[in-house]
Amino acid sequence: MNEALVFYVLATFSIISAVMVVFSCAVNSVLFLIMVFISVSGLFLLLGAEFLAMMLLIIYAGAFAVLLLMLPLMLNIKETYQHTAVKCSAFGVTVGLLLFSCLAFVLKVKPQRLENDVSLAVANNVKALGEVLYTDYAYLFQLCGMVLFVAIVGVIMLMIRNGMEIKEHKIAGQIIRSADEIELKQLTDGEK
Amino acid sequence: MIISEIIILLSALFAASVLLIYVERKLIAAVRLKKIARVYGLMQPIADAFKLFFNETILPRGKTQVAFMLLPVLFFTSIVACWAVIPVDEGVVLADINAGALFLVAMFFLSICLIVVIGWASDSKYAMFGALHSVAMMVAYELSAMLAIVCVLISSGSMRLSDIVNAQAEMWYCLPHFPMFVVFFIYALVRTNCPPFRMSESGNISDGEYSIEYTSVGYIFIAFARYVNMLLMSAVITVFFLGGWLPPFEVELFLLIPSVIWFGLKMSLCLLIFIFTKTAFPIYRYDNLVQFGWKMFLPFSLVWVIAAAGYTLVSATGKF
Amino acid sequence: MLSIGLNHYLLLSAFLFATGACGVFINHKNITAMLLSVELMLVSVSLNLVAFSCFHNDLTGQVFAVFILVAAVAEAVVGIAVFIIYFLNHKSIEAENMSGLKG
Amino acid sequence: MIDKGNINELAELVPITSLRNLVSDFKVTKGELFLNVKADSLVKTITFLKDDVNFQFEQLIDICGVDYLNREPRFDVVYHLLSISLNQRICVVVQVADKTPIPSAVSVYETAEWYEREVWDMYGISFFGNPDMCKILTESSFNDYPLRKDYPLNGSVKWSYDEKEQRLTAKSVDGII
Amino acid sequence: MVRAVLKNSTLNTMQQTAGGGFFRLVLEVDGENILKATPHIGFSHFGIEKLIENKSYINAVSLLNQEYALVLAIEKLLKIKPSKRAAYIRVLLAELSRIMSHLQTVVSIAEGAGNSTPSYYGAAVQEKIMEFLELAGGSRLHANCLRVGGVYNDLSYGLMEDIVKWLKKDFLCFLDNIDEKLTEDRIFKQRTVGIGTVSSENAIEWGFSGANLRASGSLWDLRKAQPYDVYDELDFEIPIGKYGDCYSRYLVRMAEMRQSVNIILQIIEKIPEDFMIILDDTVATDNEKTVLSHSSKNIDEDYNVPAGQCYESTEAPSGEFGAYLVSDGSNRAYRCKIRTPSFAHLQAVPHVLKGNKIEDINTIISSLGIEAGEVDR
Repeated sequence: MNEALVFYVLATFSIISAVMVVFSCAVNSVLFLIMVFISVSGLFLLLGAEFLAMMLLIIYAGAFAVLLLMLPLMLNIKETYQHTAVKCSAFGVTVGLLLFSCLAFVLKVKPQRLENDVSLAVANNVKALGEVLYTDYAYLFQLCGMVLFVAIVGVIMLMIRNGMEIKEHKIAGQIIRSADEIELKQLTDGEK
Repeated sequence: MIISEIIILLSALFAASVLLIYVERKLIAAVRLKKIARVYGLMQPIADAFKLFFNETILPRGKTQVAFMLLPVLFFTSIVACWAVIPVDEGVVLADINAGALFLVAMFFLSICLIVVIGWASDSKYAMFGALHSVAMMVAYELSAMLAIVCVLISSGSMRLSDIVNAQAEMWYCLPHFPMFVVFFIYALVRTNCPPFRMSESGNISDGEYSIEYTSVGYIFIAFARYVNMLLMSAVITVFFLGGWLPPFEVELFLLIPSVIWFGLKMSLCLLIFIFTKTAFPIYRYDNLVQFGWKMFLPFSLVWVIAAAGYTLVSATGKF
Repeated sequence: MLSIGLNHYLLLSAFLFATGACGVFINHKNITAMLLSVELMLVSVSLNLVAFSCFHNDLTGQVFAVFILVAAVAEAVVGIAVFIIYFLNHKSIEAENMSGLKG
Repeated sequence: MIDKGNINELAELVPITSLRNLVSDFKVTKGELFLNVKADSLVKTITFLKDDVNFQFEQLIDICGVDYLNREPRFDVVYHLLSISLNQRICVVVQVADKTPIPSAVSVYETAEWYEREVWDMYGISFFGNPDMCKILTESSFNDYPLRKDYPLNGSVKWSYDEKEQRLTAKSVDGII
Repeated sequence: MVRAVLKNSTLNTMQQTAGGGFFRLVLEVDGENILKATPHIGFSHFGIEKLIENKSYINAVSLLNQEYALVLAIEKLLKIKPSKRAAYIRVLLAELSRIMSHLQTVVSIAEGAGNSTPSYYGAAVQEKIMEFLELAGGSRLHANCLRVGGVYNDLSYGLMEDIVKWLKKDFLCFLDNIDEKLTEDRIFKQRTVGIGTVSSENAIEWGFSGANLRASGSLWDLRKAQPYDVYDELDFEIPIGKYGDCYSRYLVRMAEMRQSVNIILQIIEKIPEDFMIILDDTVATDNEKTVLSHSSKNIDEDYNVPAGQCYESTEAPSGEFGAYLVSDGSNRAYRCKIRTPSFAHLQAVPHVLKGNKIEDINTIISSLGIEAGEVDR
């Protein structure tokens, strides 16, 4: 019984923050997006997909949201308007409703032939996922690694920005210096 | 039932951090030729908390007031939540889920993300500066620390923390994975901002802490979270690398001592090291520190993960 | 309260997908909001996949959810990098005059 | 050790070198050489003193103003120069009337900027050519020149808390030395 | 329409110097690197030159912390010389306060680099030196027993033996302790080597003096080049650095502390036993008879200084501390300009800070040995 309660709490939470993502200004929308990620990862836990729940938290809430937060903060974007004119938002909402109704319509038509009360929690989700991932989808997994690698190299190439005479220091050169570089001299006559 | 266990955990954490504050001040004062009151020193943190509670809360003018009030609590819970998973003794653990290590990693990442938002919510340029500083530093060491945890998971086989501790029965993981132990220890130093891996308080406010703007209750949570963080990091190090509640040798003399005491001893060992680094070292400059994290630790721990995986594969299947 | 069936998850992910889509249309002037709503759509899709995989007791859904996660992050990271570079060179991010490629 | 005794040899050099048409007169008192210079030939003498072989005054030690109240060109601006390589000192004195700016020495010695700003702040002698000619020590609301002889010791303004206006107000008071 | 503008953030910091004074530093920062730094001074300006003009010479002398230069200038105008023993005592106290000031700078460099433990040990040692100064001159922070024409009173019995014993036993081992703790420390080196480098020409150009000038490699020390009092009878070396960065400034100051210890040990042997009468009749010329009539009376009486102007400078711990004195024959100075070394050092801070990182501000400013009190006068 409390499982249904948890589902409804998380569902309403994610719906509210999803709506807020769309309708609030820059940084608040990122915060609400983090709320969406956290509630969806809760739903994954409810579904028994522990690995994915934690992965969602780590990748999205942990690193990616930090990145998204950087955008409006670092570039001190001065929001000069909150929402577009009513006409555009009305257009957006109608598109949303249309999309939602057709999806919902599809669901209503198809009766649930499949039994829905199955033991959700697989014995050890992570172990099961691991076996599947590294055997059947091994090449796909390598491909994912390649995609991420390309993304990292691309971003670093884009973002390298040097210039500005900044004094760089070689650590090796710093360590060698020691106390005996000071020599004690006599200020004799005329000798400078 | 869970509620009572949570209350026990929170009160234990509170008492432990009060003791930690007192011991830290005593040790630092001793190293620095100063003396602090013996008995009343213990009451000092409680008096601080009490005083802070009645301070006036100053809220930023901007539209971030709601976030400003909410975030310290979130930051505190994200750190205390990790304690739910840590096994203090054989069966004594709040929630022994089978993806325990993954949960810990997720909580580490979440608390870092919250630091940025705390810096942003206080609506001041200097707090934001401090937040970005400490987050960039933590992320630099975070990845290699997570890889260090992956090495431990590889050799222990399961993510459940109590299984990891039992798997360390014949040899603690800090011996075979010693470099990874060092990597994770340095990550713990970064997280609990102990020198030399800390943002240097260069005295002026240009790179202050992210918690400058927080006054009374907000500051209690953040300061409290900092000490609970120290306890947490030392507990995680004992669980992953120092064999949680297992005595070092199976000698019957050691078995007499209850295993909780072993867990406490190892934790206090790490805490002592944290405290003494506060007095001993100067602080790396920020960019050396971040370069050190990215260019030295990350490749090294990647190589170590591959080596560990290779070793377990060979020792498990026997063929090369 | 009836036990949670597959239907509820699909409805929820459909709603999230719809808000993501309308978010793209609403914030057509503000690039960052667009990025966020695209992220929202991707998360709702992976929720959909995981719901199916758990109710059919078959792990392929979760595997593909992992791949979607990977693809989404890679795409968004490069998107943000291009966005910041554009911003640095042009000192403004108004969506209207981002028509450099129009030729 | 070069003792300061050879200041007289330095003094003999002044009429020989091209200084003679720049310097109005010079004298040695108490082992120090003072050159009196007019304002317009100031920069030339300083550059000459800095670059010439047997003077080589590399470092500007100090610029300070002196207020001779009842003398006609009221102020004296004294430049102290030090030569590290030849271990000798010299003082160049320029007599300045009130409210007449003199050329700034920043083009020759970079450190002159703050010294000139202090002289302006304390005496009201302005230097044209100084990149940032504004007050340095006293706060912005204070627009007197404190080190002048006619400025009273206790200042001309007394700050006190005013009950009516609930704020600090300044009441001018006749300065008592 | 979203107007976004990328501008470097300007940070407004209140910078605390080693001696406890303040000055405001406005930084133009791009992320981590400093593009422009402008100091604003004047916070601890209390108009000492105006005070000196309205006080008799005796009170003027007691106003200053380092009143050595002013005392020498007045003596030059009076054409009197302190007795040999008084001169030795003055040099002894000057060297003691030099050790104290260098110690404070060295310890605040370590504080800037992040390690605040040496500052506690340094404070304990400084306490000991303050005790000696108090025994000698009555005030802890500066040797205030300097008077025109010599010293207010002789050193108390047995003080010199205590100083020697303490220097040899405690102080030298404290210096070796700091040497082994800081000088060889990898992290300290990474925080100070190559940071805030000042080339030799720049050092001369920017009006550096004292330890900062010697750290950049130029051989200049007023105690040797233009000796005053008895410095020409003492033989000691001058430490010269090579690179002119924070590390060599730190090393020069450590070496100078050792040289000061040698000087003090030499003083203790060479100090004559003659009676330290303040005014010496034989030296003064005829027309200063009015001053000499004091030889029998106590020195703390007003005396008139003959008209004239002179500039006298001494090698203070942070650099060349000069006093340009103009007197009009009355018992008050007509004009007395105090030339402090920190004024020139602080003027050079924007050039030195440019291009460095924010964490380096503290190390650079404390390595230059800037005292805000000295800057604002």
